[in-house]
Amino acid sequence: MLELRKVTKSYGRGWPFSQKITPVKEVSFSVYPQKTTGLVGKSGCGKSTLARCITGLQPIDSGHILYQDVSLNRLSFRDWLPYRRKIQMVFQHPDTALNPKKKILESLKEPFRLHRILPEREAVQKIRESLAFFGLTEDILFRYPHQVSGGQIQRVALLRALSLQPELLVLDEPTSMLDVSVQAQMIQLLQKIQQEFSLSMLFISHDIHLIKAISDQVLIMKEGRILEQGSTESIFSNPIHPETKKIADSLRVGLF
Amino acid sequence: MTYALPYALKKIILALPVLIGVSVIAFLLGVVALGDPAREALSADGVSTPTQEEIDVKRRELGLDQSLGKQYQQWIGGILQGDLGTSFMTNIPIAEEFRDRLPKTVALSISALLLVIFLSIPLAVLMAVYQHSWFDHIGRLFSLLLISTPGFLAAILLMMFFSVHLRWLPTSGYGTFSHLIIPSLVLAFGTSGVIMRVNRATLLEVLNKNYILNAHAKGLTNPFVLYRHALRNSLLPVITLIGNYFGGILGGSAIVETIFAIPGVGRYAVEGIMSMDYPVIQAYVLFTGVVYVLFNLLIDLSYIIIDPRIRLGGDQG
Amino acid sequence: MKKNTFGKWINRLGILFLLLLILMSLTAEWIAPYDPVQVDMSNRLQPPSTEHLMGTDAMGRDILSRIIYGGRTSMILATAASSGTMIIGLFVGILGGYFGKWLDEIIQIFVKIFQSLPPLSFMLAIAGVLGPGFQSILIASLIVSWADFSRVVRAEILKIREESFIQGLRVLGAGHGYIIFRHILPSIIGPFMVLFTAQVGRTIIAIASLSYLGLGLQPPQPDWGVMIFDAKTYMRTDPHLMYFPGIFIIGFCFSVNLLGDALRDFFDTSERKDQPFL
Amino acid sequence: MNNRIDVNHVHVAFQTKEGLVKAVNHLSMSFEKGKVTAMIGETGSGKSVLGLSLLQLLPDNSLVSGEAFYENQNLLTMKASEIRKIRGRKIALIPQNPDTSLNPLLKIKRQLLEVVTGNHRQPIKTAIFNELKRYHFTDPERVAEAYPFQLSGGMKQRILAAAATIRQPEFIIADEPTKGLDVLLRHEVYQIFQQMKQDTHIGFLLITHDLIFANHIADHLLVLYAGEIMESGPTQDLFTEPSHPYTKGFIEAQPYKSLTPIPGMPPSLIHLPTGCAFHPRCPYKKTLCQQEKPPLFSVNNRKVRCFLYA
Amino acid sequence: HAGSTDADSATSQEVEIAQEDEKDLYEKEVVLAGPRDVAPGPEDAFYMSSILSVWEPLVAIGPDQQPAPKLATHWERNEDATEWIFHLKEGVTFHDGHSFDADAVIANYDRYSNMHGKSSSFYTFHFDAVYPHFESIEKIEDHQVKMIFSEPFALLPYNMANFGSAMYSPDSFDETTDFTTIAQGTGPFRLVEHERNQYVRLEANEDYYGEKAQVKNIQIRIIPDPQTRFAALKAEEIMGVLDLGALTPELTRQLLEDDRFDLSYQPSTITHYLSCNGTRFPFNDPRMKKALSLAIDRELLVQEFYNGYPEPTVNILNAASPFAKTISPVYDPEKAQALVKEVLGDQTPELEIIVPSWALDRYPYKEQAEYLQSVLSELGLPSSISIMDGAAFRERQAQGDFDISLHIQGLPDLNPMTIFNRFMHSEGSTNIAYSLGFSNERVDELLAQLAVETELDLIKEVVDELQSISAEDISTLPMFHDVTLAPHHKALKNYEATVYGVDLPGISWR
Ligand SMILES: Nc1ncnc2c1ncn2[C@@H]1O[C@H](COP(=O)(O)OP(=O)(O)OP(=O)(O)O)[C@@H](O)[C@H]1O
Ligand SMILES: Nc1ncnc2c1ncn2[C@@H]1O[C@H](COP(=O)(O)OP(=O)(O)OP(=O)(O)O)[C@@H](O)[C@H]1O
Ligand SMILES: [Mg+2]
Ligand SMILES: [Mg+2]
Ligand code: NI
Repeated sequence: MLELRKVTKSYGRGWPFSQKITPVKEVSFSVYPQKTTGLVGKSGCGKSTLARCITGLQPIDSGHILYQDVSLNRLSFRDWLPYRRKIQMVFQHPDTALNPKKKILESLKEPFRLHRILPEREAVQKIRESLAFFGLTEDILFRYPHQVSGGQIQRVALLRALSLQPELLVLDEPTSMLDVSVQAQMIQLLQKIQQEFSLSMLFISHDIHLIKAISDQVLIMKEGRILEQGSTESIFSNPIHPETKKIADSLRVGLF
Repeated sequence: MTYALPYALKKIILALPVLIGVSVIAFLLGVVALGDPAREALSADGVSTPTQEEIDVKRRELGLDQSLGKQYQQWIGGILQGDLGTSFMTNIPIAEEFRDRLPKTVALSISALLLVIFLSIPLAVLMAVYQHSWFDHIGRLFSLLLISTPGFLAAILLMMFFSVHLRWLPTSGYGTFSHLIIPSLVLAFGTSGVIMRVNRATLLEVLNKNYILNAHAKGLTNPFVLYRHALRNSLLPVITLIGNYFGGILGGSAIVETIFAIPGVGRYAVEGIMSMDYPVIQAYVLFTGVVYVLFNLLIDLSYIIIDPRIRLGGDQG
Repeated sequence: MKKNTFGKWINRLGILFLLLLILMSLTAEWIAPYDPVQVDMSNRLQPPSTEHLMGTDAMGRDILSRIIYGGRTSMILATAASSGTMIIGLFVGILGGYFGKWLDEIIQIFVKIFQSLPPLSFMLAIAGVLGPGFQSILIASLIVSWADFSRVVRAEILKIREESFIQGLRVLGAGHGYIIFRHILPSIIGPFMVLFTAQVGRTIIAIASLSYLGLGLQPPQPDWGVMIFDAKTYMRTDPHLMYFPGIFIIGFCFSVNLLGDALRDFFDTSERKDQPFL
Repeated sequence: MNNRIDVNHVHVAFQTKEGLVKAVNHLSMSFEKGKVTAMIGETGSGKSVLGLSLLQLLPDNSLVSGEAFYENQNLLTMKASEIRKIRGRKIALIPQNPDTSLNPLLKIKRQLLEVVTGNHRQPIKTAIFNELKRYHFTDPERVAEAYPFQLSGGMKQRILAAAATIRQPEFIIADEPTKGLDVLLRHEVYQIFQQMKQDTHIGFLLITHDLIFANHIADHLLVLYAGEIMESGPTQDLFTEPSHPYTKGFIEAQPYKSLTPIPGMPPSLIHLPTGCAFHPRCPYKKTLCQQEKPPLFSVNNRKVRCFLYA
Repeated sequence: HAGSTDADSATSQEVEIAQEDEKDLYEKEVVLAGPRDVAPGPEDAFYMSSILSVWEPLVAIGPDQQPAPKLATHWERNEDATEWIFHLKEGVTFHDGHSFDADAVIANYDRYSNMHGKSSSFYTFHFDAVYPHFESIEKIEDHQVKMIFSEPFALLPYNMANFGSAMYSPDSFDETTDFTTIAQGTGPFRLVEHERNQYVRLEANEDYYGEKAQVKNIQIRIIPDPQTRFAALKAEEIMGVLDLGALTPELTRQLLEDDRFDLSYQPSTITHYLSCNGTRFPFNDPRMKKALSLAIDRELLVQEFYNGYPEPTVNILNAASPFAKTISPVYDPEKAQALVKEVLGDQTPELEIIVPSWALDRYPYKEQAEYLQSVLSELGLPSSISIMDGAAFRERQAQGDFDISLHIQGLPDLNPMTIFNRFMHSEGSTNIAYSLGFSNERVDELLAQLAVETELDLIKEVVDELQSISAEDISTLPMFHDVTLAPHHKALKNYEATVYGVDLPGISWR
């Protein structure tokens, strides 16, 4: 359903600097419906940049991002809007994921308001109803982000992203700031959602154990390139690329 | 160093249009103000009233009958050759006046700047270190007092106290270091108040940083941590601010120079403005504009030294 | 934790004083004991007495009444000028800070031009064209200070523009207008109030200083700054001419600044309440 | 007793507007030299606070009571000038966040040099280079001349570790030394710690979320919940056969295990639950658990705070 | 015997000490201050002010305000006043040693005749105005020159007084009319140092032909702000102030409360005026000006704001003029009220009073304007005050965009015609520049007559009539004739105010 063809993205340091950093180099892969695709790689290898390109936050230099055979990277702001409802994203840092000056409820109402899905009152009603599913309680609605825990914020962010009923969810290290228990909560929740809403996920992380545990397909990224791509099983049981081998080995040895 | 050069280049290139803009506005400011410079030149003595013919002759003589574009061309052409024009009122070349006066204004501004730095930064440090103490509260009020006292009032009060009452310092004039003390204090006051508050805030922010905690964990002494780790980092934003305020100090020197009888460019400008001596106004506006731009360029460039991220291409593009 | 009770107490006091001042100028017609412009040559320079609580000035006018009426001009002018500055500064700051790129570079050039020109000559030129008085002070202080303002706004916006909640909003499908008005503006309102209130104080003083050049408000309109300015000749023999308006100006600047601090605290719901912006 | 730190009944609370945050509660334990004592537990369970309290590095709004004996001195009540002599020299800290724990404006060299005070520059410099080499920096000169932003997260983590070990302290408090590191870097840190433990007989207090890491390196494990020790004992035992329901849940939550979370939320540290702090989330809770706080029961060679083992 | 020698030597010692003291006192520098640069330098028509007593004119102003001999000992003219012979003082040398003689005078006149409106901060010099119909100047003898005019000019010495005939060493200027060295005069002081805009230093001229200066060294500092001058006096940094607006009346009053200080004052040539815009309603009606004049209590003004020193007047001609007569003002608010009623009926035009900002440093003009405002409001006329910088002020005056303006006017020379011509001639420059809108046929007639009149007595008669007219048919409203205030420290003796400044050569330490 999502297909990347030779996507390249680079940053200049603005004029008159001539240096360019290319965090994403000719990346091609596909994400399949209702499957979880894991993206692993060292920090700084371009994972977040790739995620921002897919969600249209940043224009790409070359290549194509196709969503159901529509080239997203050619769309204008207005034409993007319908796809906004289909592709959503959750960010890495819980501490900046929500506007710190707004109560949680305000942040949750935002998608309804922006897409005029439901009138205010019904939106609030709907939010209240879905809280339990995400393991949240009502009192949280009237707090500010800094008054709730990181795990809760990530769940609120997830709730907000899912309230548009997207088809594809991009998760950029959503659990890297959380402890194992909360991480497990989050993962459980995601799996539940995937079943219930028939969601496809692109899950970005550098925690190989985590990726191995949850994804159907794994992409290994290094310095802006996809080194290897394949089903979780095949990647970890018979890696081809030496780098992948190293990683798989570390898992097998049981060390890290 | 590979990043320093393009950075510097960019700053310098961006300064150019600013300089051009400044020169255009400087020129226009002189022209736009009401009053006829020719008439003013002829009534400089305060007793004569020139006739219309006399005024017309003078206008032609001063080149005021030409189109604005042409006047600007001539003006800027002269400036580029180091000729700032001649005062309509005194017939003294402006460049000559500037040569006489500039050192005085510069001395005044620099000493005010130093005072700002040595007055506000230590106080800000003490306030931040003893946050919520009496010292902090009094310091806060003091900074507000500095911000909200009109300069002329401060000038008169300081003069009455230090010169007339205590006789420690001369009331006015220019010559020795002691002549500069009160004027630069007055000039420094408002800015110091702001810098105090800002520096206190930035320092508090820095003191909450992890690397400060780490420095303590290393067993370093408090003053050392403060000096080596906190102060320098907290000064980065303050330096930019000081750059911004330098313009204010330069501009504010006009009134201070008049009060304290320091024959600097500021007073020259006030006299020029009062008598519609527009070559003088233009030269002054251009001068302060250029000094400001250059000073800020200097500050921008100084970041190459102060902030390694700029020099070596960190994430500050 | 050392409780910042003293600071809070002082903040409240400041706001109370400000409210009193506003009330005072609103009800000037009723509470002022005398006509503020009524010249009485036989009653010049009277020290404070029961008849004239704050004495009379060089024209024999009641100082208390002038202060009550003067508050009106001073405060309205200062607030109006600062609001104008704020609006322009905001607009330009957002334009440059949010949209960035070449637009920002161009705007920065203009900002720098305006920052680099000496305020004094600007003010004088404007007073020269428009004549001295209310509107030229207003326009002058606009032209002189919008640039500083816009730079601060821009810096603040640059800081939060990259926060992931802003990016998150874009992913949700929020437009620029929505992000700016619903999220960025409310986020910078705290620091902004501090700047605004500081500017209010500064404007009053600027008006007073303009009087030094004879270009401030025109007599006999009472104004605190102008009153102080006029008092300087008499300050040795009749210091009451200076004390009273002085107390009010400084008191007003104080409480406006304190209000700014309080507003910032109010708008700042994040944890770091202890850290003042300015 | 020079080779251990004895912590007795330490309480740490923070004064906040909402009330007293009781971050660490009557906590007792000891760290030994040459051993790695790991502390695990959910976010906010008081791990970092305990670590910082030992060096008196907590902010002003903290209230600390209890004692922590080291060389017959109480670390918690020592005078500022004395604790300063211990910090870095005897007990060093590897702080939690490598990205923000180095001063961005100073060269690495300087930040290392200031640890080793003294006027003999040359020997100190060589000492620093040697230390860096020990941490697998192939080009210590270049690293010493670099600024923090020029280094990767892993490098910074190693620099911080180097700054802590360079003075040959007796104890190191390492607060999440592997946070944000990828697999390979984590392995490097593991090797270094392992080496230090063996070569220089340093005692470690390791605070971490990384259970795999803890499992591999620690001799002794402490499980913290709401500022209390829930269980402590030899690492291997605890991992293979956790006793306390909380430990069980925590270990099970790992990705390579069942990835099942502990139900419920950590308690508010202002209003701690009565009885056992864990009882609201405990699948085995009894009425007794709600009323009475369980003491630490000794079971085999470990201690467990749970009535199941009464 | 021995005792008496002791006594003798003691007294001689005392005398010596006394002489020593006297010498010390003579050499001790006197520091004074003024608001502006009294020596602007080579580009100024006169280089420095006349109050410095560095240069001297051919004709000076005597104590009776009549032209008095200075470098010209006496002069004579022909019947129709077209040829004038000036006899020059002998044995006079300039400070640079150049001797003063007919050649030097001619050189100076050559310089003057090249000056067409040379600016000066003291006296803009228009040769054609000071020496109308000048033909030539010739040397008759070494110490005698003759000036020839194409038309009769009876008032020549009046025009020449002071600034009209300053004499410099021919070596100190060049053909551009600028000075090439410090201006070398003949006066009791020489200028030894001047730092532009900071101070000037004078030294007594030991070879002065006349009475020598009483102190050797005088420094005059420039302190533009009156408050600062006041503070400097109080701090005893300066011993006295001089020049126009030396100290405001209010500050002078305050200074005198301190008994270390004393005041000397003299009527000056400055008159304060209030000009009405005669080119537009309502002051285009002469009755309105009259009414205003009657409504203002000049006595009160002078008492309250000027400590009572100046002389209230309705005479346009300054009292310092040798032709002036006293015309006392009348204060009659009722009559004023009636006149206003007559003109306006029940119209109430809003009036604008304009005030030049530079004047605020010297005079209590703001208070004065506010007083005026209250006077107007008693007449039922609302008004506003606009303080504006000098240039804008003059622009408004010239364009007639105001109703009332406050200003001063000094006598540029002793010639009464100058004032009448400017203010009251229907094409007078001030009349036009200030939008006075004044026109009086009789005045034009009298002025024409005056221009060709050669007999002094007749001139006096005409001038008398002009003065009377000025008080009746008002062109501009004179308020009062100001005084020169010279506040100073009591340590100075003979600190005497003059018409224009202070008599520097007379000053000595007490
Ligand atoms: N806006 C930007 N401008 C310039 N360079 C950028 C920008 N954003 C990212 N980069 C650079 O691109 C590279 C890839 O960054 P990215 O954030 O995509 O990495 P990542 O794989 O997500 O890392 P992490 O695991 O730490 O989140 C880095 O070197 C980064 O410095
Ligand atoms: N200065 C403080 N004021 C108030 N509460 C504080 C303060 N410092 C820490 N706390 C609280 O103390 C508790 C323990 O914090 P601590 O940092 O020790 O947790 P942690 O176990 O290290 O968690 P993490 O794994 O997230 O680092 C937390 O609930 C925290 O909110
Ligand atoms: Mg990332
Ligand atoms: Mg922690
Ligand atoms: Ni506090």
